[in-house]
Formats: sequence, C-alpha cells, structure tokens
Amino acid sequence: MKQEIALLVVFLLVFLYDTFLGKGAQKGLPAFTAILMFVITLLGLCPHCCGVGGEQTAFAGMYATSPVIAAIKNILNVGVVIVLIQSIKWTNSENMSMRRGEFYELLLVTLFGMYLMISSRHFLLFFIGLESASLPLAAMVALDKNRYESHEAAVKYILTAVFSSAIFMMGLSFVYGLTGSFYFQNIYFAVSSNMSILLVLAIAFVIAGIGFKLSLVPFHLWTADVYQGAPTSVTSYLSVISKGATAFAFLVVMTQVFGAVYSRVWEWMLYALIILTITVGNLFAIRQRNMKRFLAFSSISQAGYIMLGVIAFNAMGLAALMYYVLVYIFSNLAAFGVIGAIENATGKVSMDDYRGLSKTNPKLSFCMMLAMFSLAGIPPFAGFFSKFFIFTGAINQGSVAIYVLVLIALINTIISLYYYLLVVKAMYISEDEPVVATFKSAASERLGLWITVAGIICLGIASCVYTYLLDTTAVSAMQAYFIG
Amino acid sequence: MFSNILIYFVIIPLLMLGGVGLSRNIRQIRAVAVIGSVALMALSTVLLLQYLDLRHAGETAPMLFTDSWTWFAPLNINLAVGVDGISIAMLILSSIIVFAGSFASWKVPQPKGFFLWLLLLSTGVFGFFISVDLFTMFMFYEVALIPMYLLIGVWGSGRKNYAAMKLTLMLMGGSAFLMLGLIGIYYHSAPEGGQLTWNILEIAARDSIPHGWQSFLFPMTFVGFGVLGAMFPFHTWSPDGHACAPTAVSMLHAGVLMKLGGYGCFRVAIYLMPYAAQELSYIFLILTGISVVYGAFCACVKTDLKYINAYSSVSHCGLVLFAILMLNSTAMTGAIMQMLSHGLMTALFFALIGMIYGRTHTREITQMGGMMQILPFLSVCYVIAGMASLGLPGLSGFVAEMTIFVGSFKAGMADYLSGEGSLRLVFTIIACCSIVITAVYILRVVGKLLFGPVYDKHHLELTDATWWERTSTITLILCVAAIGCFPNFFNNLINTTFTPEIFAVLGK
Amino acid sequence: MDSLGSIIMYFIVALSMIIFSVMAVTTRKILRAATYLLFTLFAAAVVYFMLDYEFLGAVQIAVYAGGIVVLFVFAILLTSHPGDNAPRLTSHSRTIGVIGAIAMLLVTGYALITRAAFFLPKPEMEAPDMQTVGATLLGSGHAQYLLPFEAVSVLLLACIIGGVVVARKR
Amino acid sequence: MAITIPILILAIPLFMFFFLGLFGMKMSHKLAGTLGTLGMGSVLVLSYFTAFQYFFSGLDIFVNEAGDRLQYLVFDQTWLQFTEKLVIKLGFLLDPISAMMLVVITTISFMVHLYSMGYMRDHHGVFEHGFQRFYAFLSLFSFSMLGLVVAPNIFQMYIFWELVGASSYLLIGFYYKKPSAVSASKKAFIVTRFADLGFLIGILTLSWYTGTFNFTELTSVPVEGLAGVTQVNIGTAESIRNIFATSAAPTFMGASVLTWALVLIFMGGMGKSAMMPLHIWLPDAMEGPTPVSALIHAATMVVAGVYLVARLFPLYLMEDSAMIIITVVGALTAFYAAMVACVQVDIKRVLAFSTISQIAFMMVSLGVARPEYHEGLGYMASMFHLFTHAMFKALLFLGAGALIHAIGSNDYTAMHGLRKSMPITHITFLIGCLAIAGIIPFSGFFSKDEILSSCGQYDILVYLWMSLVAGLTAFYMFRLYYLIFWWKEHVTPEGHHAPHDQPWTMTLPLVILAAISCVAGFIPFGNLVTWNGEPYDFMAHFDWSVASISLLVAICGIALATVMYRKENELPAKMRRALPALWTWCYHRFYWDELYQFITHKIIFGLISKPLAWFDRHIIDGTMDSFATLTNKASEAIKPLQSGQIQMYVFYYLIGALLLGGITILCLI
Amino acid sequence: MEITAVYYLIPALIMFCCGVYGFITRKNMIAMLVSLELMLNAVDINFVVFNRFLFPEQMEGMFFALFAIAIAAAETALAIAIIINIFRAAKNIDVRSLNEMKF
Repeated sequence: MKQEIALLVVFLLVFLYDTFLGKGAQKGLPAFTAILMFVITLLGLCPHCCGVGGEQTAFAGMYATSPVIAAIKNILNVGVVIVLIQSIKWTNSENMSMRRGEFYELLLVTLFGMYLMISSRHFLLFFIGLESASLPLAAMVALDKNRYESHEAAVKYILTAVFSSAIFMMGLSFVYGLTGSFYFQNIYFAVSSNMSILLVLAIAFVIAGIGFKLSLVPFHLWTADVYQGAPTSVTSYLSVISKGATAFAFLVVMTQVFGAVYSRVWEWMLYALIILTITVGNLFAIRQRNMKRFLAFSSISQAGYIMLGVIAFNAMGLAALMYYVLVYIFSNLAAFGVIGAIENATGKVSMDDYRGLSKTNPKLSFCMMLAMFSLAGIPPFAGFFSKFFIFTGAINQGSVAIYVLVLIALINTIISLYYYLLVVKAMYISEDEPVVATFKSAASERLGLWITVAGIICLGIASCVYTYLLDTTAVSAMQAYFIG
Repeated sequence: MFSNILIYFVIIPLLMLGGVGLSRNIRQIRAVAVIGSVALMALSTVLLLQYLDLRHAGETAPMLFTDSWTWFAPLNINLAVGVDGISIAMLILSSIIVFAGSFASWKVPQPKGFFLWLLLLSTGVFGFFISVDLFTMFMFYEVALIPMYLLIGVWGSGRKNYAAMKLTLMLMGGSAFLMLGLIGIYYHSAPEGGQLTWNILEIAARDSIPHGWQSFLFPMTFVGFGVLGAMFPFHTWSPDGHACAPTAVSMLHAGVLMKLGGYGCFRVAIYLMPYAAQELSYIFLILTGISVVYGAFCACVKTDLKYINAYSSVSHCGLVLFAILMLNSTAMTGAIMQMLSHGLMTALFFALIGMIYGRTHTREITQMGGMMQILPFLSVCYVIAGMASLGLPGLSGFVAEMTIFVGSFKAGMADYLSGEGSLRLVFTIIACCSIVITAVYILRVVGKLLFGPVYDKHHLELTDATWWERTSTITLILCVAAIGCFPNFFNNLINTTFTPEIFAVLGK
Repeated sequence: MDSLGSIIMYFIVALSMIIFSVMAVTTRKILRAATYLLFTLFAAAVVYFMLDYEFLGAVQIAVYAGGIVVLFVFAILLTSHPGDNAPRLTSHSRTIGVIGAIAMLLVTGYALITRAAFFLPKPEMEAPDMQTVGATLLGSGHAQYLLPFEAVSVLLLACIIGGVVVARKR
Repeated sequence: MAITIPILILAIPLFMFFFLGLFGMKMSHKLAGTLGTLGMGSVLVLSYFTAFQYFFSGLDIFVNEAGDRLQYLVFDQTWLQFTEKLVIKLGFLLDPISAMMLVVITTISFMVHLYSMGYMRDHHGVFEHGFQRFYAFLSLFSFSMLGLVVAPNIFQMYIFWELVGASSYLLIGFYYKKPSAVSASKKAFIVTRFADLGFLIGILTLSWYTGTFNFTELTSVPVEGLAGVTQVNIGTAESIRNIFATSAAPTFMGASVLTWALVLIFMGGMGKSAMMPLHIWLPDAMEGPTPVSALIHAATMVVAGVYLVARLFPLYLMEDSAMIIITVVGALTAFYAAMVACVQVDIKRVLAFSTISQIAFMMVSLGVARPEYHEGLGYMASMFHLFTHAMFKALLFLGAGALIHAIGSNDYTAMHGLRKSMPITHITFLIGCLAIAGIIPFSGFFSKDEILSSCGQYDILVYLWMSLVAGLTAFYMFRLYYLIFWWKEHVTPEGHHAPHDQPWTMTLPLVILAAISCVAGFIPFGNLVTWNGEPYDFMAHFDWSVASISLLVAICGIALATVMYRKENELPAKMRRALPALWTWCYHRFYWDELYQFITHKIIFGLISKPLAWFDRHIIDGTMDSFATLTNKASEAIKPLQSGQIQMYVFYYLIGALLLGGITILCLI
Repeated sequence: MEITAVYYLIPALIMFCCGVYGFITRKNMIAMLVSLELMLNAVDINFVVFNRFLFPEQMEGMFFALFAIAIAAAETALAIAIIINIFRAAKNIDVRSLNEMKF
C-alpha cells in the first residue's frame, strides 16, 4: 500500500503544482515530477519498503503485496523515471505548454492503475486497475494536437480498448458465473471442479482482454497505429511500462486464478499465442520504415518472449519475466530516447533518415546501436541475459513441447536480429549522405540516454539484479501455485 | 580473481579496448594494438610454459589453472576458467593472429572503430577458449560473432551489406540451435538429483545426460557450432563473408573464429554427449566428409581469390569436424593440429590476398598474372602459404592432415573389421582425395596469379610489401613452419588432453 | 414455477431488449440509434428490477439513460447534420459483421447452454436494502468495496482530466 | 660410425637452400653458384666417404662374418608420434641401396651444379635471372632426395617424397614467365600427387595392420648385440603376410589386403617413376632447365619408384600378384615409351621417353626377381641398371643441354651435323648412346644384360618382349644421334655464333660421366648390392648366350638406325607412309595427354567442379537465401492484416479469441 | 415454465452480438460507440443474472455491474471527447477516415 500512497501523494503534489503555481514556474513541472518520482523510487528500493517473506494482504484479501510485487513496482518506477526524464524536452516545448500538467497527471494515474492491477487479488479491483491503466492513456495518445495521427491513434486506441474490455468483462462474467466469486483465491480453488466449455471460453476471453494490452497476436492490431500516432514519450511509456505491468499482472492472473488448469487449458493457448506473436510481430517489423512503428512491431514480438516467462509456470519464469521487463525497459527506452531526441530536433522518424547518422551524431547512433543489440539479445548487453534467462526459465518447465516452442522463438530471434541490424546498417553502413545534421541534444535527453546505456551495459553483467529477483521469487507465495 | 593467469586473456583485450577508445590518433591506436598483442603473445607463452611445467610435475587433472567465480548463483552460472592443451594451442593461435592482424590493418580507414570492434571480437575469442562454463562460453561466443557484422559492413568491400547480413544471420541461426542445446544440457546435467551445473568438467565427470536426450541435444550443439565450422550445407556464409571482409577480419575470422566451431564441437557436443556422438556421428560424418571434397571442388573453379580461399577453408575446416567425429585420440589430435594449421595458413592467405588486393584493386585471378615479377615478396609468401595448404611436409598442413588420416583410417578400419560398416573408412578415403584436389586449385591459383606473363601493364608500377606487411606475413610463416618442423611438441601438448579417461567416457 | 405475470413480463422485456438492440445497430439514422439504445438500456434496467436489484436498476437509469445517452445525443448533434443518413452498408462489411456476431453467438451460446447450472430455478433472495448496499460499497471487509470505490474515483478523475485536455481547443 | 657425417650430408644442402634462398639475391651470381657447387662438392665427398666406409671398411655393423651386408640405422629421431606404436621418425638408414643412391645422387647433383655454372648463362656470359634461386632449389632438391633414400621408415620416405615433388615443381617451373613451363610444373605435381594418394592409402593400410612404419621392422631382423643393425630377412616379411592373412578381413574385392596395400604403394612409385598411365608429366617436365632434367627427371627422382619397390622388396615377394602387376606395368611402359621415343622431334622428349622406358626396365627387373632365380638377380640387375642409367642418362641430358645451349632450340631439325663443331659433346654423347644401347663394354650392356637374363629365367615371353624393347632402344638412340650429329650442317645465319663446344664447367661433367659410363660396367655390383645383402658373383653366372643375343639385338637396332638416318633419305618418310596409323599414334604419344585433358577438363572441371560450384551458389546458397526471401514474402502476404481499419482489427480480435477458445474446446472434447 | 438464468443470458448474449455486429459494420464512430454500450450493457446483465440466480448470498456480481456502469460512463465520455476532437480535425466522424496509418 505504501507505494500506492506515495504515488497518490506525488499525483496530488503535481496536481497542486500544476493548478496553483504561476505561469513562470510551470516550466519546472517536468523536472519536479521527475524528481518526485525519483525520490519515491529510491524510497521504494529501500529494504524496508520491499518487505520480506510471503504475501501480505489488505482489504480482506482484495489487495496484496509481497517483495516480488514491490520489486516489479520498483522496476516500473525506474522506467517511469527514465520516461519522465526523456519527456522533459517535449513537455517543455511550446506546443505542450497548455497540457504539460495533464500529461503528468494522466501518466501518474495510469501508473496507479498498473499498481492496482499488479496488487489486486480481486477481479473488480483488477478490472478497475486495467481500465485506469488504459483509459487515460487514450487521452495521452491524443496529446499531440498538431498531428492528425495523434487523434487517429487515440480513437483507434479507445474504441478497440473498450471493445477489448467488453470481451474481457464477458470472460469475467463467465468466470463469476462458474465460481461465484471475484477473489482470485476462491476462483483458484473452484476452477478445477468447474471444468467446462464455458471455463475455457472464459479463459480465452480473459487472455484476449489482457492480451490486448500486451499486444499479443491477434489482439495486437491497434499497437502499431497507436505507437506511431502517439507522441514519442507516450509511445515509449506505452511500450515499456504499460506492457511490463500488464505482463506481470497477466502472470499473476494466469497462475493465481487459473493455475489449477494450466496444463489442461491455457498452456496450449499460450503456445499458439506466443508462436503467433513472435512470428507475426517479426514479420511485420521487417518491412517498417517508420521507427516508431518499427519499434511497435518489435515490441509485439518482445511481448511474445515475455510470455515465455508465463508459460514457464515456475519461479524461474517469473523472475525471468521481471528481469526481462526491466531490461526491456532500458533497451527500448534507449531506442525511444534516440528517436525522441532526433524527432525533437528535426522531426524525422523514418529509418531512411537515419542513414549515415553515425557520421553526424556518433553518440546518438552508438546509443541506438546498443539498444538494438540489447533488444536483439547480443552479449554482453543486458538483452542477451534476459533472453537467455527467459529461455532457461521456460525450458525449466520440462516438457518436450517447450523445447519446440523455445526453438521456434530462437529461430525468430534471427529474424529479429535482421531488422535490428537494419537500423544499425542505416546508421553505420549506409554510404549515403547523412540526412540528419549534427545537433546537440538537450541535457535531459542526454541524461536519459546515459542512464539507459548504463543499464544496458550493467544490468546483465551485474548479476545481483537477476539473482535478487530469482531469490525473491523462489520464496514468494507464487511458488505454491506453481507447485500446486 | 586476478591471481589466475587466464583471466588476463580477457582483461588485456578489454584494456586494449579502453586504450583504443582513449586514443587520439592512429599512432596511438597502433601502439596500443601492437603492445597489447605482444602482451597477449607473451602471456600465452608464459601460460604454455607454466602448463608444461605443471604437467611435468605430474599434474593429471583434465584441466589446469581451473578457477571458478560465482556469477549468477541461483542458476549456478559461474565464470569458470581452465585450460588444457587444446585451449592453450587455441590461445596461442589467437594471440598470433591478433598480432598479425594488427599489422595487417596498419593503414585501415577509421582505425578507431575498426580496432574497437576487432578487439571486442578478440575478447570474445579469448574468453571462449578459457571458459569451461557453458554459459560464459556461449556468451563469449556471441560476443565474438556480432562485431563481424560491422567490421564487414563498414570496412568491407563488394556486396558487403548482403554478405555481412548473411554471415551474421547464419551464424546467429547456428547459435540459436546452440543455445537450446546448451540449456538442454544444463537441465539434464543432474538427472539423479543434485545441483544442476553449466560446468563442462563436472558434466563430463558425471556423464549423466540421458541417452535419449543426448540424441536430441547432440545435433543441436553440433549443428550450432558446425555452422561456424562451415559444415556443409551451412557453409554458404563463408564464401560471401570472407570475400567481402577486410583483410584483418578475414584473417581473424577464418583464422580464429571458425576454430570456435571445431573447438566447441569437441568441447561441448562430443565431450559431453559421447553416447550420441557415437550413435549419430554417421550423419555428421557424411556432412563433414562432403564438406571436405565439396569445398575443394568448388574452389577449383572459382576465380575470386577470396572465394577460392573461403572454399578451401570449407574443405579444411570440414576436415577438422570430420576428424573430431572419428572419436579417437589420433584423429582428434589431428583435428586440433589442423585447426592450428588452418588458422595460421588461412590467415596468411587472407593477409596476402588483402595486400595484393590493396595494390591491384582486383581479386580476379583472370585479371592478374605474373605477380612474381612485380611483387616477389608477397608472391613467395603466397607460394609458401599454398604449399602449406596443399600439405607440403615441413609446413603445418602436412602434419595435421597426416595425423587426421592416420587417426581416421584407424577408426575406419576398426569399424570395418568389427562389422560396424565401412562408412568411416570410405569417407576417410574420400577425404584423402582432398589432398589431390587441394593441389589442383592451389597450383591453379599460383600458376595464374603469380607465374606467367604480367597480365596488366599497370601492375608493373606496384611496390612490394611494406615493413608492417612483412612483419605480419613473416610471423605467420614462421609459425606455420614451426608447427611443420616440430610437430611433436604440439602433438604432445594436445595429446595430453586426450587422456584415456576421455575415451573411457567416449566409450572406446 | 414463475407466475404468469412475470413470464409475460420477461418476454416483453427480453423481446424489447433484443429488438431494440438489433434496431440500434441497423438503423441508418444515428439519432434513432441513440434512442433505441435508450430503450435497450431501459429494458436492462427493468431486468435489474425484476431480479430484485432495485438500486442497480436506479443507477442504470440515472447514469446510462440519464447521463450517457444524453451525452450521445449532444455528441450526435455536434457532429452530424439532421437528416443525414448513414450510407448503405457494403455487403463486405455486413458479411464481416454477421460472421463475427454469429460466431460469437454460436460459440458462447453453446458454451452457455451446456452448463446445467444455468437451468436451475431462481433461488429465493431478499432484495438488498440500501443499508446493506451502502455498507458493502464502503466497507473494507470481505466482499466489500471500499478500495475499488476509491480506485474508481481516481479513474473518474483521470477521465475528467483526460476529457478536458482532449476536448480543449489548444 | 660417427653420426656427424650423415647429419652433415643432409644438413649442408638444407642450409644451402635457406642460405641461398634468403640471401642469394644479395650476393653475386657467381658467388652463389660457387657456394652451391662447393656445398654440393662437400656433400659429395662426405657421401663417397660414407659409401666407401659402408662397402669397404668391413666394420661389423656393416657386414657380418658371412659377408652379408647389413642395414645400419645411424640415427632415428622421433618427429611425430601418432600412437604408441605408430611414430614417424626421422633417421638415416645405411644399407647397400641407400649407400649406392648416396653416391648416385651426389655425383649427378654435383655434376649438375658444376654444369649449371656454364649452362645457366647466355653466350655473353650473363647469368640468367634467378640464378641464385636455381641453386637454392637444386640444394633443396638434393636435400629432399638424400632424405628420401636414407629414410628408415616409409613415412619419412613419404615426407621426402613430397618434398622432392615440390622441389621438382619449383624447378620445372623455373622459367615461370613461360606459361608452358608453369603448366608443365603444375601437371607434374598434380599427377604425382594423385599417385601419392595411392601411396598414402597404401601406407595407411600397411601401417594399420603391421603397426609400424619402419622398413627394418617390415623386412628385417635385428642383429643381436648391435644396436641399430638389422639384416634383411624373408621371415619377417612372411610374418607380416601372416598378420594380414589372419586378420578379420584378409581379402578385399578378391585380392588380399596386403596385395592392395602393396599395389597402392606401387602406385606412388608409378607416379614418381612415370609408369604408364601416370607417365604423362615426365615429357612435359622437360620444360625445366636441362640440368634439372638431367638431375631430377633422368637420374634421381624418377627412380624413386624403383627405389621404393626395392626397399619393400621382401614384402613384394610375399605377393606374387603384386609382382606380376609391377612386371606388366613395367613391360608395357617400356615398350610404349620406346615406341614413342622413335618418332619424337624434340631431343629432350626423346630422352624423356627413353628415361621412362629405361625405368620400366628396372621395374620389370624387380618384378621378375625371385630368390629362386639366381638368388634374386633381377633385384641386383635393377639396382645396377639404376646406377648405370643414372650416369649415362645424365650424360645424355647434359650433352643435350650443351647442344641446346649452343643451338638455342630443342628441335633436332635445327641441329644436324654437329659432330665437327662440337667434338667433345659428340664423343660423350656417342658414349652415352652406346651405353644405353647396351654395347659391350659400356656400362649399359652389363646392367641391361642382367635384366634380360633375369627376365629370361622368369618367363620367355617377358624376355622376348624386353629384348625387343632393348632393340628399339638402340634404334631410337642412334636415330637421335645421327639426326643431331650427322646429316648436313645448317648454315649459321649472320650475326649468330656458330655452334661450338661449351666452357669447361659444362664439358668437364660430360667427360667425367662419359668416363664413368665406360667403366661402370665392371664394378662388381653383385658384391655390393643384393636384395638380402648376400654377395652374389654374377660373373660366375654370366650367360654368354643371353649376352650375345642382347648384343645382337642392340646391333640390329643400331644398324637399322644407321640405314635410315645416317644420311638424309626417303626411308623414314616411306615407313611413315607405310604405317600412318602407328606413326600418328606414336607421334601423339598414343593420345594419353588428350585423354587426361579430357578427364581433367571435361570431367573433373566440367562435370564435377563447375556443376558443384553452381549447385553451391544456386541450390545450397539459394536455399539459404530463400529462407530470407520466404520471410519477406510471408511478411508481404500478411500485410493486409494491418489494414488500418479498426473494424477489421476488432473482427480479427474477436475471431482470434473465439478460435483460441473454440480450438481448445475441440481439443478438450 | 421456469425462467432460469439462461433465459436472461441468451438475450444478453444476443445484445452483445448486436453490439459486435454494430461495431464492425457501422461507419459512424458514435454509432460504434453506441454498439459498444450495448456490449457493455449485455455484460452487466450477465453479472447480475449470475449473481441473482446462482450466488445470491452476496452481491458481488451486482457490484461489478455497478462499477462497470461507472467505468462505462467514464470511457464513453472520454471516447466522445476524442471523437469530437477528430471531428474538429477531419470534419467528419467516419471511421474510414482513420486510415493514415496502416500496414
């Protein structure tokens, strides 16, 4: 609860700042928010906050927290801090002067929604969290008023999101109809005795509803359009934070609610989804020229990899998922940082505009290259470790089918490597005249990039992060669900 | 951690990386490269001497200088190092080629980036050879692969985009299989309970991977490494890749990186999964046997020097894998010798080709001729390299090939007489044929390129090798000759690794 | 055994629900669609009343009928000219729509009717009084909803902010 | 026996190779030549000393009480250890044939070194380009050849076998600017390489069964009490045969494995010794400088095959079929080469075919040798012929070199009537011709006579056949002789030097070799070289009937040649018209080259390499590329999914969800 | 005749399917939103019906429906705001005009 309260306090302070401080002080709002988030991130990281032992509940079991949950929230916080730092330049632009405060408020509310999603042990709370995490995002997507794409993306997002939540609720209603409760624990014990066609359908709808936010194929079709249309900062937020939180929540739902029918029902659904997600995401990504759209498809396929942590159905998978999310946050934010910097300076987002970038902006290209390598899973960058661990976690599940699945995933990494290398190729190998002239990016952007690059390089080599996550998950309450 | 000599094989390249990163001009970069590579050579020599000392003192452990530092404790991933004769041979080879490569890229454009990537590549290579932990091994393996993309893409020539992409994707495709294999090995390293491990020595000592799983994991790892070892039909990256790569990169890639494949096949696939190695070796014997003659035949009709050499590498590296699959100590020793030998001479070849190309701006043998009159030094070196390649006694190729043939023949006859089929024998004889085909294409090139009248009058103005080029080539030639003249030293160094215990594990 | 009156009531409600919803999605006049929606929502409210959830029925009428539909009407008036007819549907889009709807209907309907528990008679239940509803809404015990209540308030606040920021001209 | 001298015998040429190779360019031509010659001279002295010691010192390590010659292993150093048993050692084995070969090689080599000082420069005394390199290569060759003959094990032999191949390659291709020389050198190397493939497999087979490479372990027994001393013993060979016969698979495709091994090893010998059908490289090898032809392609390297068979002679004795193969190959080659030699125009070609034919004589002689016939006379005869042939053939080549140097052409049509202008050359050449024709008392008579007599003891058919070849030999040699030295002299064009005898460096070797050819026949060879070391007094068994018949045949041949070629006349042309097919086939060497050309270009290149390369680029690589193309195609094919219309998005969403549930339901039911 | 749960579930489902049909076919964004409301409403009925017929002891289903109504109101408001935004930019609210971004 501490983290939620802290977040609400931040929200309140930002709201007050935005509302009551004069026009002159408004430019300080982004930094103010970033610093506040940074502070609560630090607070969250202190051992006292993380807690120890198993799951503690509040509100009669509706809300739960545990070191694992604290950890994933911390991971999200770190990501949000980076997003906030990277967005300073954009929110301080003339264009955003009227909507600066709202951006932060909405962002904090969605983060709050994600917290709820992660911590809820009751479907109503979960649903509210899910909606809080997605509805305000629609408004955020629409923030760039000068671009038609932004509006278009917002409409596409909100309409499909509501449709998806209708399907999700349909699934929930069936679950309720079968088990008579929204409490995860009650459902968990009731599902195996209520095995029926309806349950399968319910699970499919629930997966579809959450899969929408995760952009699993075939529930992903909004992703590319929305990522492309949204302002870059929002896209980066959408692609890492929202996705990471949902992935964890998805895992929680699948294990703590439907864990009892893992091998009977949803293991196979996930197999299909993962293969589809990774493959289709990759296939689309190959052809993209717009960097944001490109990263959208890349993030779709990354979501497939993240799902390997769910299908693993064990503590290693859970830890690997969290670690993957963390690394993914850093890698993707590095990429978006570069894209944002270039977009802010020149307004160019096409991959063709990146040709010869290494000659004019070597440092930016270097960051971009590291990000691409990390996303592709090239050692010694963090992405390699996260991929390796998520595969290791998945294979720990032990069946032969999982080997096949991992093999397919691995073969897909080659395709993904191909398109990540396309970016590197454009920047380093292309011999055309550079399109983007040399420019100096803002201090905030540089700071953001420094952080992400440091993360890309250190997160893997410094074993303490993953070790901590694995140690924590190994003793978590989730373990009982995996075994039982 | 720093008391172990092996770790310096990674630290020195990393320091060099830092040094190059901080350098301000090309002289400083060169200084860093030369000092560092000399240090690496010295280090490998010291290691060799210490190793021999310890062996003389009666150390019988399979690997010496072993050490292990915990990295990811819950997964039992350690930074585990250790060397035996094979790894030492490979380390020496790598350091020599890094040295020669530094000189061969004396005048490279954009030297800073070039050396950064080159050194990252070498870091991976050295790390790979000192690792005995599957995870770190794999990590270093991939570290060594990816710089190739940029090195070829940025500093290459010809269809470099295509070649770089193809090379990277195919090698990474191999490593996809490999990764699955390695993870599989990890999960079956302790079937009777107990701590799972990535440590090669422990897994080998337990010999515990269930046979059914071996039959699945062995092909995964063998193909995974085999792609890098240019095994038919996964060799096609090699001609394009080599053809487009800059000189030093070709040297390092053919000289060292392809050895990672052979080394890995032995160290992981065969060493850890002896049962499957025996059961399934016939499939790969056929493939590698085909590689040997196939590469040679293809080389016969190519006209681009680098293509010829790349196909020749396919043939020679095929021989390495072929010999490893014979599963006896002589052939395996031969395989390692062949790795050394091929590494050195192919590096020499690529260095020379690069130097010739740098002067004539063509690699088509149909557009050159009479180089002996124009570039006598380079031409003589080329002849020597050719002679080494076709197995002239006194140069390294001969001893390696002979050891392989003797060993494979032994294995083949043993199989044949015990009624296990004549596959090994037949393929041994087929592989032997490669010595003739090799002679054909080597002499064809030598005849067309070096001898005969001068083809292009403009070439008459070319100048012979500069001092750094001479340093590079002479170093390699000396090494080739050293192996060729004193093979027993290397033989003993390598042979000590193939102790009877290994073959007890291998079931023979 | 239900009383005849309630059976008749049921059929009226069910039929109007179905008919109005079909009409809402097939009519070519957008304002009519909103009106049919209103009727459907009323029918749903009647269902709630029939099932003894008067509070919910009231909320349905107040929020949906009173709030949302009005919102719709305003929006429609803002964005379309009176008398505009929606263009005729192309057969392609109609096919797609029918396929989607029928597939949904078949799969889900089949799943529903195979569940025997759904054919059990309605158990007796006392209609919840306002006291209970209030306590449940604002309690923090088991099956009580203080936390969701607070959470949804944050969500509503965010939606207000979002709506404002989106709708604001500059 | 001190170890120093044998080591020096090998080390000096090797050192000279490196010295001249690395620093030769820095010194003057003359100095380099002189150094090379001096080096070879010192080796000559050391070798003579060694051979003398071996044959005549009577030390107990060289000869036992019964007078049998022994084998003495001077040193044996491990070079490469394959397994416990299979070890390649580098050593120095002294026995009758290696001692003899030391003498032959160093003699010829020294002569050639000396001769080249004169030959390798033009009429103005200007040295040829690469003169130093030439001497370096000569040294390398001498080193390799010496290493070959003293090899105590078959693998060392193989090693030096390859080295002589390589040095031969370098020397044939000495004029590397000449495309014909380059292709000739390539051809020589590849053909012999192909033969070596058989050799290698033979070695592998033999060593696998016997577990050793050592000749001494294959053919000899150790002499008690003396380290490193062994005696050739048929019993050892028999036990080797037993090993093969008792192994799990004693036969392979009908022949015993030992036969296979021996035949494969013989294949190596066929390659080096230019036996049919692997002879095609030798005539082309004449592209090299003539001294090289004299040294390598007449006297030393080409007899390596004979030497190899002689080395393993006790083993060959075990398998009659292998011996028959040797005999047949030898006999056919001898006749074939003699026929071809009769019509060639290029004098070096004639000599080359003559060499092939003579080596075939040696082979036949080995093939027919049996202990039961005159205690293996054929073996001794073969070695004897090797020795005498080396001398007179080197003489002939050097003489031809002198002619070529004087005339500037290889073609006899450019020569004619040189007997007056080049008297020394004429006389020495004539001696060579008489020797090869087998006229008493020149050396060739004795050795050839013994070969024929051992053939006669073996089989009358072989005897007749070989006698016929002997007659042909006399005929073509004298044809050559007459065509060069008789007929009408050409008129020297203005501004050219008239042909004349060459400087002393060239004539001295001629004279020395001619002298040797005159007297070598009287060496009591049977006392020195026999197959098992037992002395054999062949004069005691001298068969005058055989000798007179062979002499008669030779004289007939000479007479025919005299009739046809003494003066320019119509007879040759008539004969040519009478037997046009035979002439054409002989002139085109029975189209062997064309056959090989066909096999290599059309079959190996055209039908294997090119299709394979195409297959690689288009099928294998195409498959790999098609993965990429397919991926791109697939990417293109699923493009409509992302249509930009949310209604379609939602439709897919819904269908996806329903399928997800529906399929699972179906699976569960 | 007994009015059981299915008697309510099936009309609700039909209503939901109508919503699906409308969402897929209507070109006017507000009409699509109307369809969405139908779907949400159908789900609400589901909750209530399940609650009443199967688990009448507690009011979980009813409360879910209650919150769902609130959320539906919020999202409708937001959606309408965004649609109006589009209307300002594109001067129509035809969903087919949302085709700037595809493939």
